[in-house]
Amino acid sequence: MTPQLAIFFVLAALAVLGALNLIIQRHPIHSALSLIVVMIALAGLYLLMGSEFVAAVQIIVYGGAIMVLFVFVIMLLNAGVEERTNVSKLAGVAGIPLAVALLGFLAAAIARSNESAQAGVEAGTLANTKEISTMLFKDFVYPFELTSFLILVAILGAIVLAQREKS
Amino acid sequence: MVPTSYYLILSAVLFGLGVVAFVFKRNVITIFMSIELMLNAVNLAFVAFSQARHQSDGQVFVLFVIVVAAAEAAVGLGIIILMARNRQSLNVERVDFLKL
Amino acid sequence: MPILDHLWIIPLLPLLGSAINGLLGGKWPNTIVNSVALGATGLSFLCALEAVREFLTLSPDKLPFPPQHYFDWIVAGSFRAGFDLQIDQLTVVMLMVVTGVGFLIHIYSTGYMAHESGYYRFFSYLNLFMFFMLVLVMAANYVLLFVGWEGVGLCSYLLIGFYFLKKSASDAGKKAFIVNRIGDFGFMLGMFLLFRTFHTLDFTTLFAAASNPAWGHEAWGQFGTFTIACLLLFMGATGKSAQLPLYVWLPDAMEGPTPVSALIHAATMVTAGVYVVARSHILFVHSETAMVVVAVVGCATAFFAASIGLVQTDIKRVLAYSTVSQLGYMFLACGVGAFSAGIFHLMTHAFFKALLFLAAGSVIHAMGGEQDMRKMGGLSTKIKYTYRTMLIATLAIAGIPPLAGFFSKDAILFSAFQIEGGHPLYAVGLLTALLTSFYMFRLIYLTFYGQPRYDEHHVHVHESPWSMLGPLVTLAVLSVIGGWIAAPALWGGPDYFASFLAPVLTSPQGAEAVNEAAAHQLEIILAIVAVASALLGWGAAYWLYIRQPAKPEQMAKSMRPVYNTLVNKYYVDEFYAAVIIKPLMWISTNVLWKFVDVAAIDGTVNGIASGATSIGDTVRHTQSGNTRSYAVWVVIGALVVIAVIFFWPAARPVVGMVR
Amino acid sequence: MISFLNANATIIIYLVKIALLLFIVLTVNAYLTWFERKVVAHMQSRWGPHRVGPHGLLQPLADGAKFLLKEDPTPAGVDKFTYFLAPLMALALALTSIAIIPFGPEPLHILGRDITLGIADLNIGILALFAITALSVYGVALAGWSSNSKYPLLGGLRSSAQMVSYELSLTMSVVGVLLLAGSFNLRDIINAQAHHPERGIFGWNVWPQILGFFCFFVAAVAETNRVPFDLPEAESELVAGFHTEYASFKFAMFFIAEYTSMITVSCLCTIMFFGGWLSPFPASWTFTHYLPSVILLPFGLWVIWDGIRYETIFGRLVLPGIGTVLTVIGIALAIPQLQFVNEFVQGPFWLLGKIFVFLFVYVWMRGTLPRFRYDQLMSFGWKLLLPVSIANVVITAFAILMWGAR
Repeated sequence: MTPQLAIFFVLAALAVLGALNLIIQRHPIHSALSLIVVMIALAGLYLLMGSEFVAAVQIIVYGGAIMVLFVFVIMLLNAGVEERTNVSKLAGVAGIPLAVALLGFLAAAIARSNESAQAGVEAGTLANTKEISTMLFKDFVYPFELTSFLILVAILGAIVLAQREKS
Repeated sequence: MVPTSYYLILSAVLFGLGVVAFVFKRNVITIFMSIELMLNAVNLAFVAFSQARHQSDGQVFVLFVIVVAAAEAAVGLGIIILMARNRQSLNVERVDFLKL
Repeated sequence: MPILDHLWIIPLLPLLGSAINGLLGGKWPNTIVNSVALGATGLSFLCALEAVREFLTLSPDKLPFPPQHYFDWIVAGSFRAGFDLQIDQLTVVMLMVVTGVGFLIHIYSTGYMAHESGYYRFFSYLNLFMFFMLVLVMAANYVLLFVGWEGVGLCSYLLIGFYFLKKSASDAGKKAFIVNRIGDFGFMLGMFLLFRTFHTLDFTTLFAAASNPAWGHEAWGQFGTFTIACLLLFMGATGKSAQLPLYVWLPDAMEGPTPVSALIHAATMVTAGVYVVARSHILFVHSETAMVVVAVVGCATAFFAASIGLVQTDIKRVLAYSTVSQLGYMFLACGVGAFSAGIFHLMTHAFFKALLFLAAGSVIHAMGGEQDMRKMGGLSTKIKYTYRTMLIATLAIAGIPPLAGFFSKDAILFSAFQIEGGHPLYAVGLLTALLTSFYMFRLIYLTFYGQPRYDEHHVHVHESPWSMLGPLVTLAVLSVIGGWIAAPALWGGPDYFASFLAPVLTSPQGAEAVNEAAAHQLEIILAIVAVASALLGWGAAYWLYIRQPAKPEQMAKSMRPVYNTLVNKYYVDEFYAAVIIKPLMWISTNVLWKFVDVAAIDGTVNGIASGATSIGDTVRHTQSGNTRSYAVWVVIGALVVIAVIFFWPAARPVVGMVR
Repeated sequence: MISFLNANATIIIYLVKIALLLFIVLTVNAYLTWFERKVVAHMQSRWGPHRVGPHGLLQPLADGAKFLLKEDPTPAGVDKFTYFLAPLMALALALTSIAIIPFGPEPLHILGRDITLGIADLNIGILALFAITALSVYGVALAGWSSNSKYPLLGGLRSSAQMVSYELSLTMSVVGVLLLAGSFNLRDIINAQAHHPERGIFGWNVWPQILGFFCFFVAAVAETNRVPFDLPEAESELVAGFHTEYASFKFAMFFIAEYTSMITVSCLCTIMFFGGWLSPFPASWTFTHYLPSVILLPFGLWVIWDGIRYETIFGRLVLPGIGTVLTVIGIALAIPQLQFVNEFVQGPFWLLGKIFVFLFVYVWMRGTLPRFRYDQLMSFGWKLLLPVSIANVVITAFAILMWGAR
């Protein structure tokens, strides 16, 4: 039981509990909070794996921007507790089995996966920020530009969608 | 010293929970969050693999995923605001224009 | 700047004029429009003159002047068609005729069309025609020539249908276009065959290859490459130059404005066929059959059209048929190998036939649009200039020495007489000459002599403005002196025209056989005979239409069947209508339209549409509109994909998870 | 016992450091309020607090006691969990962010152990800081939402919108500095500014990054919801903004969080643009090392002199004591035998001095500037600040491409 393993289990438990809480909670704000917990836990895991940059970005973007946006929207719309309607029979019937099946498949796939997965991840083996950035701006420069374009489009789309049409 | 498979299993579990939330929640915003949850699970797998294989590109992809998630959140929340405005409800089961 | 290096200017100018007028001219006053049009044509005429001067003063070592390559138009595999213009003796003649006569007719049109609507449209078309005609005559390969060929066809269509509100006019336009298509089809096939044989369509290389003695001479009835190619080309020529059996469009083309008839349907475009035959004479001389066919068709057409012309009463139609018959003469010349004679007749004919049409136009103008000769008469005193010029033209076409027509026609008959087995051709040609002079003088007498047969109170006959008379006079002069260049040949001197064209055209084979003196004597005799026949025709016309004006009626009655046949143009149109048009109509209505289009195509399309509708109707029930159900479906899809990856490794590349 | 200590020395040292830092920060917070009130008061030509203790020096303690002892009502219909979570989050995050700030160049040698000044020395330091700031939005937003009342809700909405908007410019404006330093680590950033010791003050980032500095400072002020960007707690419009419904200690938490973040921002400004602990003078001017004593000595003497003339007995007892302490320190630093102490003090001295200046600027703005209107705030943030900061990035990158980093 090395300290890393201990930290891992703590964070993993945190993440799973957060995810569960996301489902259990009926008020969107609480779901959002639990999701934030999950994200922070994941960030911790990234740190544990030694990829600190991704961890920071995870918190800054996910925690600081996206989830804030969610919370903001929830506050803006003053979203209440979700009501328990049951229109979709299909979801009610097939939901759980499907999810279980999915989990089973994934677990099986991982269990069956080759030795590379069994090998340990020692923290900070690589992925210092410099390496990531060189890769991002050399090998993946076109995707990068595309994402910037995507962001632009998304901004415009959000504005167009959310603005009240002046009449 | 944490085996990669642990990370992968964790990410699988998170993904599954995301799917469950995706199917079972009725509030649009929450459903949207569950999508984000799934994305996060995938990110975890990415980082785990990239660390296990000593290749940075996994983390680069995580960055891409995050960017796309941000864009998606912007547009999606815009849509949600619109929907709330037009239907006075965030319950997806009340938003069924497509129903015949 | 030597214009020879910039030949493209010559065709480009009319194109510019056409573009300017066509695009902008709509709002402009007539003066601007016709100044643009005249400027364009006049300038290109001057350029052509300059080019010709430079060409003639070219030092012999530079000859033949190489084709000018401007840009590659089509390049596909070994096929290469460039925008190449060339100039040689033959081109020079055509160039002079086209630009010169064209310019004169432009001037004439300014007066003639002055009161018409669509003035700018008319001149735009006319300039466009000039452009295409110039491309046609200057082209250095068959493809470009064909561009010009089609272009002039288009312009002729546009101009015949100029009064497109008149049904007859638009019909005539369509007729011309369609009939020409038939010929062009042959022409294109000919081109393809030539390309397959010689792997090029550039004149220089192609003719160089063709004149290679390795290609044997194809005797009568032997259908080798040359024969087929030549016949196909000739098919195109018959279409464009209104020869049997495709001549039917030309008389109807008279629906267009008179200047158009003069320029396109008398002087230039219809002679394109002759030009092509002359241009590719190297191919023709290889094939006995082709030559004979050309000669016979030409001869037959000449007689046939002349005979129809005898009884026509519409002044322009008479001229139209005379045009057809004269073209027949040209082909006859080509057929007997006297290409230079053919081109010579082409030139002179351009002069006097243009003159005739313009004069006829002037007459119509004077009569206020009346075209029926039976409603004219006694105009000689009222419109003197028109009368005199037209008389000159008539004398010229009738072949009265020393006018242009005499020399050219005489040369043709002479060369026809000389080749072995040419006597029947000669005889028919002679007869045609007689008929020609007869119907031309008939036209003169009906129009200008006798008592006025029109209502003097309504029709105020007036002489045309100088803008119209000027060209008449000019052309009259040309029709007088146009032939003198060949005059020395008659009394033993060298034939300047033939020797001028010699570098391009080989002289007729038959000529070398007979010795000079005999040939000369024979020529004199033949000339006298020809003149005699012409005079005979004249006399007949005089006797019938001046002495006994009643006589023609009686003759018509006495020979009713013949007369009817002639009046109805041998029922050719009716024949075509019955044999070709009706079945075509039937097929297109009952098969193509009712069955293929309505039943098959529409059926398929509508069937697909309705099928889609029904499928949608059935499938749309899965669209419950409930997002959560959709979510479940998404999950199921994901599961399926994972399952495939999991249980079926072979499919991994397909689903993109390449390990 | 000793063995145990030796065994987990690192952990113990960390715990001690944390406790110490917490104590210092909280105290500074407390006295920051005093300082602020004093300064603002003098700007408005008032006396400010001067009843509790000499010059009101004990005012903060009194306030603290008040915060602790006051009744803490929980309004009806609040979302309990979130309502309690919000202030905790705010405070926790604010305090955490301090942990990343390094306070001095070389470590302290005690019992043969190197003790670095500053708790966590991450090599993504600045990023971590931003991560924490990013999260600190929740404190405000959740407080506003959870207290189930309209003013807080509006305040929360405003602040979350404002923080998200200004966080962009905040991050972008720093990029220039990062490009110059080539590292996220705060120590590296400072050392990069010490690249040319002889230049002294002119080696600092503030000169090449003047644009970036202004963007950063404005954005940071907005992040900390201070005047002129204090819309979330605009007294005049929304009673007290997001913490209207909070009383006593929960309110104190927000309060402390705010002041702590002020300190953090000041630290950041100092470190990234003003050379951190670097002396403004060229390294060769060693005589400037006596500056601390030169400042402390007269100040202490002045305090003594002022103390003995003070009205209250208490003041006459306390103030001279403080004065003497300061004077003694000043003298001690000047003694050649304690040279190494002086040397060690240099870094923290300059760092704290600069931080103090920035804190003063904060208070100064509070005393002078009017509040932005909401639309002005947004258009300013999006239409001016963000473009300028991005332009700054572009310019810097271009310059570095042209003439190299240094």
